[in-house]
Amino acid sequence: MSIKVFYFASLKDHVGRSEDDLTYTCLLTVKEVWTHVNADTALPGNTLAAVNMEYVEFDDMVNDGDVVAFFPPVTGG
Amino acid sequence: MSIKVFYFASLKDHVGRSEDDLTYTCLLTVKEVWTHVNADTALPGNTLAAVNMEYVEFDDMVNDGDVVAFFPPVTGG
Amino acid sequence: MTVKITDRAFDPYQEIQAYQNARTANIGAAGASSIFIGTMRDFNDGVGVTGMTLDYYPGMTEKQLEKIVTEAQSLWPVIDSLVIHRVGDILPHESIVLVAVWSSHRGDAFDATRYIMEALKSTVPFWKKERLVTEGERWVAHNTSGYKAG
Amino acid sequence: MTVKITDRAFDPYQEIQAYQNARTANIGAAGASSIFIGTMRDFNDGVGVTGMTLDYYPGMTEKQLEKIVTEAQSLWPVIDSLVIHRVGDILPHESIVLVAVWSSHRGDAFDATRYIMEALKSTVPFWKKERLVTEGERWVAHNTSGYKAG
Repeated sequence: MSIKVFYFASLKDHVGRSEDDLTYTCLLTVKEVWTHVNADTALPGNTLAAVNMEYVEFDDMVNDGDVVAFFPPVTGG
Repeated sequence: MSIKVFYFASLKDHVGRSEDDLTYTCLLTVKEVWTHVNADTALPGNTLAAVNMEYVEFDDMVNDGDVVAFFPPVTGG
Repeated sequence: MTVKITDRAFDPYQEIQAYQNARTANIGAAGASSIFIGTMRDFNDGVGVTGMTLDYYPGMTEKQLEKIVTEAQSLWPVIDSLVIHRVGDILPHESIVLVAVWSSHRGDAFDATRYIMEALKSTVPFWKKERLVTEGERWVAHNTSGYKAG
Repeated sequence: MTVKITDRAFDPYQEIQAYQNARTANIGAAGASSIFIGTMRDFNDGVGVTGMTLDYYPGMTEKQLEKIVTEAQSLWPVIDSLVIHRVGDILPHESIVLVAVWSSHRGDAFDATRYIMEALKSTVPFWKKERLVTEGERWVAHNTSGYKAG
């Protein structure tokens, strides 16, 4: 399956990229998506995750074609 | 002593006057001021009272030269 | 802090902008502006209203308004505040009251604005008499609490 | 209900007036308008700030904003609401966010406005990076709660 991954704000600076493409054959959780594309970078503790622009938990499963986003706590307003 | 009395809004309509002048020799409470100038009109239960533009209780005393006001619940805003 | 009573129609947004423009020194510190505008509706308690007269107690009204704004400024770290209240004859869709509070943080601005509105509604001497579509005039009996439903 | 993201400076009062003018049918029912405006300050956490960049997640940001405004409109009897949020490069004293809620009663307008602001601050994907007078740039770490002191 094919997963698009985006990073925003300080997390984008932290991983040094704004996006990744992940192709994989097994079922994956959101957390495992991170691990596969950031083998050398631990997930910062306060990171938030979204799949297809809705908030998810890190043990939620992702599906083929999903867009996964990782970002720090929001600071708008 | 000399007391000026004002009425506002529906209470002005109720008593049929906007003001009274009361001259009296004894000490008076706010409630007694009402009774002296409105012998025939019972004080409506929700009436508010002010002396010199500050809210008072009906058993507070008035002094010579005070301005007493009676009015219904306020409805501004 | 400014408190104004006016017998003329006012545009709340123009008033706020004019007030801010006259106080540019404060603006850099005020991250939060909370504003409440009360507008005359064209119905009340199910009856059409064609106009309204707002009676007040000259002197006491200003004094009580200043008192509650001063209280709000002592309860929360307010940078500045503006309150304008209409009196006299009012038509539907005209502004009755404006409360604007500038603060560094939003919670303080919200709390102070709401405090001023509730205190104004319950303690400041204003009285509304409505002109009805159907049946002459009526004094509004009392204000309801803005913290409760309805 | 309207939600807008803009990368240009906006005048919140002009936006409100234009919005009201385009929706005159509603005005007679809206006795209460509650408005919150967040403005860029020229300092934060004791450090002078010369500017800011507001990053966002195009698509998700709009979706989450619409979601919280829809939630507010389901929780309180709101007649209409307008939310505008700035993105991109921002200078001190410029408006960052506008939330305006029109309702029949003030309590509902206050509650809905505050709900939208708190939900926006805690869940809508925006991120601030400040340009400091002293030491380059820094991402703002997190928003504080607007219901607590400070």
